[in-house]
Amino acid sequence: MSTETKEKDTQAKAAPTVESVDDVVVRFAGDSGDGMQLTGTQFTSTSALVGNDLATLPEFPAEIRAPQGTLAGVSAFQVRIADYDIHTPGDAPDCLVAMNPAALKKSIGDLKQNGVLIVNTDEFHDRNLKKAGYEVNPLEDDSLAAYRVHKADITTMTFRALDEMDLDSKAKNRSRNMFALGMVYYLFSRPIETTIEWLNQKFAKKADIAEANIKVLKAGWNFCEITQQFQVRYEIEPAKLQAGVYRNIMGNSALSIGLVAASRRSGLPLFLGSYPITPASDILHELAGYKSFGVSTFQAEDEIAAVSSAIGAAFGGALAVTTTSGPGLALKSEAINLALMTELPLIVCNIQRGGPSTGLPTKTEQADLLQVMFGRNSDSPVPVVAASSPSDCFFAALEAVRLATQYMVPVVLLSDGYIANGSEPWRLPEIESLPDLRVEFRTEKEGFTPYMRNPETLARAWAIPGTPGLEHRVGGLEKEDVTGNVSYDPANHDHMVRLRADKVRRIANDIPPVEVVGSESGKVLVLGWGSTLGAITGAVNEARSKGLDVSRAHLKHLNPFPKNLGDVLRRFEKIIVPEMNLGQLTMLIRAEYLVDAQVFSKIEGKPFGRQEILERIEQTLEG
Amino acid sequence: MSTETKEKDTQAKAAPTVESVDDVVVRFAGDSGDGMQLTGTQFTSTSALVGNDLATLPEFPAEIRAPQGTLAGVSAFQVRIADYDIHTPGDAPDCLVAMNPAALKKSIGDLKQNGVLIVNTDEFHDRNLKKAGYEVNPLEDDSLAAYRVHKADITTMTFRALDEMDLDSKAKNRSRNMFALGMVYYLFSRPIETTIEWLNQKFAKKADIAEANIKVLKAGWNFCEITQQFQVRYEIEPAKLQAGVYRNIMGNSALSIGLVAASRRSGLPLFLGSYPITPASDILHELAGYKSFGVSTFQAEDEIAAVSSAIGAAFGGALAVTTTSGPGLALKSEAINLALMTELPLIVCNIQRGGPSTGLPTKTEQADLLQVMFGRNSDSPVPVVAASSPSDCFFAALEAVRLATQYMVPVVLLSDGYIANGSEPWRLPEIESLPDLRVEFRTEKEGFTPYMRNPETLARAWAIPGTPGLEHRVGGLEKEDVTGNVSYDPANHDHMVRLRADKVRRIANDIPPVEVVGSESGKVLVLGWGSTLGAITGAVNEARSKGLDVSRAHLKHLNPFPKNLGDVLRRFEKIIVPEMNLGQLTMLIRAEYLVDAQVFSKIEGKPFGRQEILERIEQTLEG
Amino acid sequence: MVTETTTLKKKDFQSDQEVRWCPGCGDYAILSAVQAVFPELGIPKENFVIVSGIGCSSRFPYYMNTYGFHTIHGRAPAVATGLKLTRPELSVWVVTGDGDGLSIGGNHLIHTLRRNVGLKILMFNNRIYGLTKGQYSPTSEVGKRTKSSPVGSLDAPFSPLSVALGAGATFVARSVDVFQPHLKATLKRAAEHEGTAFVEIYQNCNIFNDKAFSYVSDKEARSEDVVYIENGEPLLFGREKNKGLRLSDGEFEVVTLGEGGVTAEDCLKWDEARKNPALAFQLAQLDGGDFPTALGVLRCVDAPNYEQGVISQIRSEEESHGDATLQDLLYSGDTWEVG
Amino acid sequence: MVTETTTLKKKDFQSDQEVRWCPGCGDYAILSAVQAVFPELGIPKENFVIVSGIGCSSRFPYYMNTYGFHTIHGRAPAVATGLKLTRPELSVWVVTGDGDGLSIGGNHLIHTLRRNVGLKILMFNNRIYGLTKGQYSPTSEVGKRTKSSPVGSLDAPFSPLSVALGAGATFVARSVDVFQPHLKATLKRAAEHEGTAFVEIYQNCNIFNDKAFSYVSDKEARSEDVVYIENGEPLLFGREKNKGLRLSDGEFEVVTLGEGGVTAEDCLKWDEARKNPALAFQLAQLDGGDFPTALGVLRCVDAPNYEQGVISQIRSEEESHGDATLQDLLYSGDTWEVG
Ligand SMILES: Cc1ncc(C[n+]2csc(CCOP(=O)(O)OP(=O)(O)O)c2C)c(N)n1
Ligand SMILES: Cc1ncc(C[n+]2csc(CCOP(=O)(O)OP(=O)(O)O)c2C)c(N)n1
Ligand code: SF4
Ligand code: SF4
Ligand SMILES: [Mg+2]
Ligand SMILES: [Mg+2]
Repeated sequence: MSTETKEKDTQAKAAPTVESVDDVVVRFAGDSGDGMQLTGTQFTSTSALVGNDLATLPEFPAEIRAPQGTLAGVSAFQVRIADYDIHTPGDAPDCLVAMNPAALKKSIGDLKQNGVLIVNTDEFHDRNLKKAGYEVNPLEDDSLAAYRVHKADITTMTFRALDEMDLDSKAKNRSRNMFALGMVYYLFSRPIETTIEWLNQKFAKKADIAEANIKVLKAGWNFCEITQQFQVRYEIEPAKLQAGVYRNIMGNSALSIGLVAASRRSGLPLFLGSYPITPASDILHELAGYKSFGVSTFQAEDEIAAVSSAIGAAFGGALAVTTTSGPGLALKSEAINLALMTELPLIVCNIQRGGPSTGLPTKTEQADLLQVMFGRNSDSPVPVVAASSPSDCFFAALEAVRLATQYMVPVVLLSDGYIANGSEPWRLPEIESLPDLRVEFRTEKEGFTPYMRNPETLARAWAIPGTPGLEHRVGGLEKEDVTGNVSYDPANHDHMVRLRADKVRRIANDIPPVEVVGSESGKVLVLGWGSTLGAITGAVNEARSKGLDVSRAHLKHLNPFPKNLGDVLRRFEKIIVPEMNLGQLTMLIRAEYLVDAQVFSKIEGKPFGRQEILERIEQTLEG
Repeated sequence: MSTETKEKDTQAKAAPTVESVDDVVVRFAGDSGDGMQLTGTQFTSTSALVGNDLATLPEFPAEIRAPQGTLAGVSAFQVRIADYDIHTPGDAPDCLVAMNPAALKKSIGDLKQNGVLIVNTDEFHDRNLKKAGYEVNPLEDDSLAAYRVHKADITTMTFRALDEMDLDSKAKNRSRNMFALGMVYYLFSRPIETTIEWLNQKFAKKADIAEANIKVLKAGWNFCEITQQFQVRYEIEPAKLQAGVYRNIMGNSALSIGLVAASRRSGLPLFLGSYPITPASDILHELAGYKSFGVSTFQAEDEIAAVSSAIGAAFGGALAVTTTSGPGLALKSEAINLALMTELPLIVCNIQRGGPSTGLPTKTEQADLLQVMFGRNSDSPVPVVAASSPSDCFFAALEAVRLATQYMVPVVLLSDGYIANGSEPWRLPEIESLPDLRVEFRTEKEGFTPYMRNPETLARAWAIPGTPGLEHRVGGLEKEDVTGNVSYDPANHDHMVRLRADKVRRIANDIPPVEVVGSESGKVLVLGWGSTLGAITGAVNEARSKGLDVSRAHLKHLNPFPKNLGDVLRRFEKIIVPEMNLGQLTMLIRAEYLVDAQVFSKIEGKPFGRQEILERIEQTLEG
Repeated sequence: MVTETTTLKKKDFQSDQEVRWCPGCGDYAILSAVQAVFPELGIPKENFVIVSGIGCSSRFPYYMNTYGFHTIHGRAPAVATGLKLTRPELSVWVVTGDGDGLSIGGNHLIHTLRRNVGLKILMFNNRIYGLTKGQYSPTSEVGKRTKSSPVGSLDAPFSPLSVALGAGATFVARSVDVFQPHLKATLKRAAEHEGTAFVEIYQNCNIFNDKAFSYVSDKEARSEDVVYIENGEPLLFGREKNKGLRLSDGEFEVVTLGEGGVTAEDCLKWDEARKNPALAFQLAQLDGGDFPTALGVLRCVDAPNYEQGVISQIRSEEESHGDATLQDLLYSGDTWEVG
Repeated sequence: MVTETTTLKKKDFQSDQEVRWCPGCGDYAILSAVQAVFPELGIPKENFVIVSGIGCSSRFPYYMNTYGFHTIHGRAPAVATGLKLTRPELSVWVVTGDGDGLSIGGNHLIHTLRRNVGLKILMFNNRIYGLTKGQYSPTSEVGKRTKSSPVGSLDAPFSPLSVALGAGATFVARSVDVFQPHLKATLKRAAEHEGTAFVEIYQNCNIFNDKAFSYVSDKEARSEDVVYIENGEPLLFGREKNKGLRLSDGEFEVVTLGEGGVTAEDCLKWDEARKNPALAFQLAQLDGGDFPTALGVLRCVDAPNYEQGVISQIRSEEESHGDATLQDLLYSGDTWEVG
């Protein structure tokens, strides 16, 4: 955060100065029972309503309830707020709240030099220190000297604030996160009203719980004011965002709403066949709540049944979707080819996570690109669309539906754990601006054959059961073109394999060219796809502001590529492809365009930081 | 067939001349009830014993018993015999036996101009003509003028030959294929004794059936001799093959025997977990017959159970194998990653067939290369070995086992329907010449950790249940290197993803360089893999004998590539890659070496012909 | 435009595709029975859909002039479920084999049955894998020698009806390919059932497992060794209907009427709608040996139908938030304006 | 070197891994019971293998100091089958959940049961998906509101024991996480069974489905509403053992001893080894409602064991072609020599 001191409050002796900063990163970290996700979300909502731009990065433990106090049990929520347009939740926090030793241990390495550290001293007792693997209490040696440490007996003060309330100590204890939130609200000059309102609403039926939480929230704020904990307070002005109505949105939520929007715009009922898997399950949960939009969700017995049910629904004329993550996608691959062969529209959403095998289920990765491209028997190309940010999931969903229904083909939509659970403010689109996705089923008997095609898109006609006179059979055996009869004819097979590939290739005529941000040609191009957009944008902006000759381009369509991609790539001397994998897009680009693109891999289960990409740009320019 | 007329038999007036030819292609075609596979196999065995080199290509109908007389019901067997080293079953037959109109219709287009055509006129009645889609009887118009047509009332003559035998007419009818075989034996001057012996053996318990078949076989021969059907008879001298003991072998059989050999050479009991699927089922059948070699075969409930059971067996210390074809492989992909993550040896045999989806189950294709490379979630490289001919399946199996057990990794062995069912004479290796595959399990407690590694191969130790003191747990979650504990650590994950890739990459140090046949550099290189070897060899030999500047190289290892491959490729101006797919190896080569390799695709469910590759070479040299 | 269903004939359901089963295959008889029954169901032709997996039996849809889906191995119940949930007005029939339905597809089958999705599932049980040329199947008897079990298979077979009942099936029945009137009657009963109807059809594969069901279908056997279940009637069998099944200590025993004073009254009166499926389960287990084989409808109970539940949840949610627009959805949650 | 099995203690089976279930989870009790039973089985420690799928329950192997394999979702029975077929001397235990074992893994489960592979399968049934944070499972009751069924689930649940019996299981039993002595005794019985032993363990998930089994495990319920099965004994229950289960027209009814002259003799004497599994099936269906819930071993019959069959086929083939060498194999068939 770059600061600018304002002397706002000079009366009281030790009263803090208020600095205006443009950008701040806060991380709340604690035990999984400490309510850190909720605390972070509240801070986010409040900041959103204040008008900041923001981005969030939640981090869950792999266990449901990992043993209390352990490193494995740490739950954290990072949020970045700014008075300008930002792209990532930030590389390193300016402020860290550590509710116990394990949280401190796990996060302290990331905290910026001279950053603000708030710790709940009550939890720094021997047992907890041991669980976190501390030999000495870090609050008592000088290991934290590089930070502005604020020790607070948060638990003790919470109980004190609730002394007079008739609640069991478990309930009292549970509100201590509000104390921390109060402190952070004070530090960053945020209003506490939004949270008070939210608490009243949430605990409408448990007034005492609401009251306790509010009391503690205020106590946290007051504690700071009274003890003058902080020498400096910060202010972050509203961002100069484009005019409009905004809401804060997580990727999985945007994706769900996008599918419902596509259902409305296409006039097709939405059917989701799914089997729970991290980090895709929330889409199932959210869509299960949209029955009032005519959505049916089917929790199948496994992934194979999930995708198969969707294929059945597509045959029946529904907007058919299946959602999963890597291991589940592997199981669906045989059936996806059935949709491909029968030329039925199907949306396969793959929310990528760390692999291979069970891998790192709660961590992010973007290493399923080649799986979705090639993970099926024989030549079986499908269009692939990738979302690049939480709100972009909405648009990616609409685009996937457009391609699937217009071209009668299964389409893969790629997202990942980072954008699925991360959030950002989203300027809500006008409904009328959304694409018209209306679909017409074939009803005319005259001249109908099951594999007759639209000469432009090569899409076959969609004739659904219940239509008199169009009775026909489809299936996974090779089909004779036009008639749709089973055919073992050699020439027909060759024709059909090429036709299916051609159908996907032609989509290139129907998607926008890739845009270069920066100069149209030059020394270095940073090419990205998916959730690396934020970090790349940040890094390239910064590099360009330093005068470096670097541009960037970001792919939304991974198959087919935009038509101009080859031209774009050839205009740069060097191409860097940051990927959270060993170089999957890189391989595709190299094969297609014979350009010496180089991958910049990071496979750590967490997103790229702006800084590391910036450094790689600098190295590349030097090297 | 190039001919050289010898005046051997000039006494009898119309007695045929005998020509010595170096190479002849015969196709037996009939209804699936006509026993064409058996007929072809007999012709093959006899020719093998005569000492010819040979190659076969069976073609089955997709149905078990397709309706009699229809095109879909045609079963054919093509065999090429030669007095020199050949590589393919030939592009076009010199001689066609057509047992009914459908067989004629389906094959006549392939018969060489002026080729010998033998037809069973008895079957050319209206009903059959209609079933085959003939409006006029082709024997009665001049549509066959380009061929040397020999009409024979085969059915009638068969019954006549058996007039005095007390057999039902069904049994009599069934032996008519022997009449055709007798004719062809006469035409190509083959001895009939081998077949007589075989019939006596096969029908040892049904002497009358044996007798009937032998009678008819002789009747066919005699018919030719008496009626002087043919103006020319042919002779094919024994091939000058390398000294040794030979047997004729089909690919699936060679693969099965190769696995048993690997079991013996490694000292590990062989376990096969499989689920039947065309064209892989025969491996299950054959191995099920090798119980006396300690082989256990488990017919699982599906492909997932099949591969999973093999993984369990590998954990227990068996030589674990699973066999399948494309759609089954898709189902196995999730579990293969479990073997990858737990670093257990596993042999995955994929006998490719036409796809996508159910596709063309009985036809060949080589379009699963990218599936086996990338069809799993996340970065998950596995070694890939491809067999290039029926007998090479034996060696490919040994090589797959070597890599799997030495590197503790799942290995994919690729074969395809063409070589699986095709056959060739195989010079049997000396047992002692086979690689030593001995494996040592870890038993030493001292210093043991589950993911400790051989520093050279990076293989982890194989410590099997039942070993005191080495109790440990493995699984699909990311592992900490060395200790094998579950780890969510970012740096460890990055390390492990790269390590797993590195382990596979290092295999390049342990495999032979790719050999160039022809000049070491030049205008055109034909690069192949798998079952295209024969056609490419034939085409390149012919092109070189015409003085064209073309060489060839064939890959046995698809992952990793031999170390010298890049150098080899860069020494040629143009690279053609004939593939029975849309360009899968081509893509890998382009990405890896940035060379402008061009695919020559043929996706017709049948192997390349020599001629079409030759033409492509010529075009490339011109273009 | 709705086809006049009353005028439908058998041949309206015959497609123009050449039937490609082996001559003599039991599948022909089943095809013929289905083609005969469909016109009698009062359902418009365009509302029939046949969904199959992979196997000889699964080629069925090609020969029916209805909508059809020849899916992938084992997955037909799942594909059909998705179709039925979104298009409950369709009459969706699943055709599967003992391998397709019980081997690779066993899981989808049992889950479909427990959910009680309104599908009619016909399992052609030939106790062999036909299409892949003769390996033993999950219904093959122990000791069977096949291509993949050259010295005899070791796997104890499933009893398909027992599996179905164990999964909670609401309708289970058994018939035989060549028992045309019985088969047609059984198919009609299946068609009438609201939930999942599971019908096992003994089917002869004359190529790889000929005469597997001769103990039921042989001339002698069909009148002596089969108990034809009639709801509400005692379990009697034999040409003279002089034998019966009686319960003793909770288990069936074969009795002869007249002997030791046994009458038809002593034999169990069959109630296909019992709450507890245990007696149907017990009857399903009888298949050859000392006992007769039971054919007919073993169980038929009313139970909530899955797709109706799905639809009514949607309807009631639509009603309570009936006027929710896309605008509402998008602009829900905490929003703020930048202006 | 074989570990002295007689000296094994509970703590020999505790691994050094930190146990990561939620505090209060029923899995702890099951872990403790297993760790207590293993030393008593007379099996060398190195011969135990625990194979699991994915789910909270499936983390089990990490906490046991034995060989262990945490496989993938639903596939544990298949992995364990391959292991057991090749290493029959090992004691192989499968740990699975209601989702892992009955949803995605249902097919492997039923096939393992019908084959009668010598595995001990422990299904931790908490009627919920724990690890994925609370969706309904195939054993969740109709109407359950969860993350994925916000207005109530529609799917009729499986009765796991009925599914197992329908599949042909040779040993099925049921116990409860917190009934330690009962659980341990049941595990021992499972260990002694030659074929597949299937044990359903009611397990409390205090986070997502707390008190799901209070109708069995509550203080009052455990003595009043549970029938503890003892082989050879009549089915009696209640604190005073004054209630019983009697068969009437083939179905169970609850009777009170003394009322209307009913004695313990009238209640069904349990025989776990009956040939026909129908009565066990009927008993398995009783679970709450008007009937008591049955705990203990419902069925235990001798039947050919699969891996023994595999091994003996191999042995007998080895004996009859005993001296076959690799040379013989290679040089078999029609060979010819080129000189
Ligand atoms: C994924 C997959 N695995 C295996 C196969 C091969 N296959 C096709 S049908 C079949 C079994 C057929 O048996 P069944 O269902 O009894 O049908 P039937 O042919 O006897 O009617 C098998 C194993 C396949 N098509 N797909
Ligand atoms: C292929 C695959 N699909 C889905 C998942 C996600 N998943 C993990 S455990 C689980 C269900 C767990 O439920 P259960 O077996 O009842 O175990 P519990 O956690 O309740 O003990 C699911 C759906 C996965 N890991 N792999
Ligand atoms: S193989 Fe058997 S089941 Fe298949 S079509 Fe032929 S007779 Fe029928
Ligand atoms: S979520 Fe439930 S089942 Fe899983 S560990 Fe926690 S309490 Fe146990
Ligand atoms: Mg069958
Ligand atoms: Mg559970």
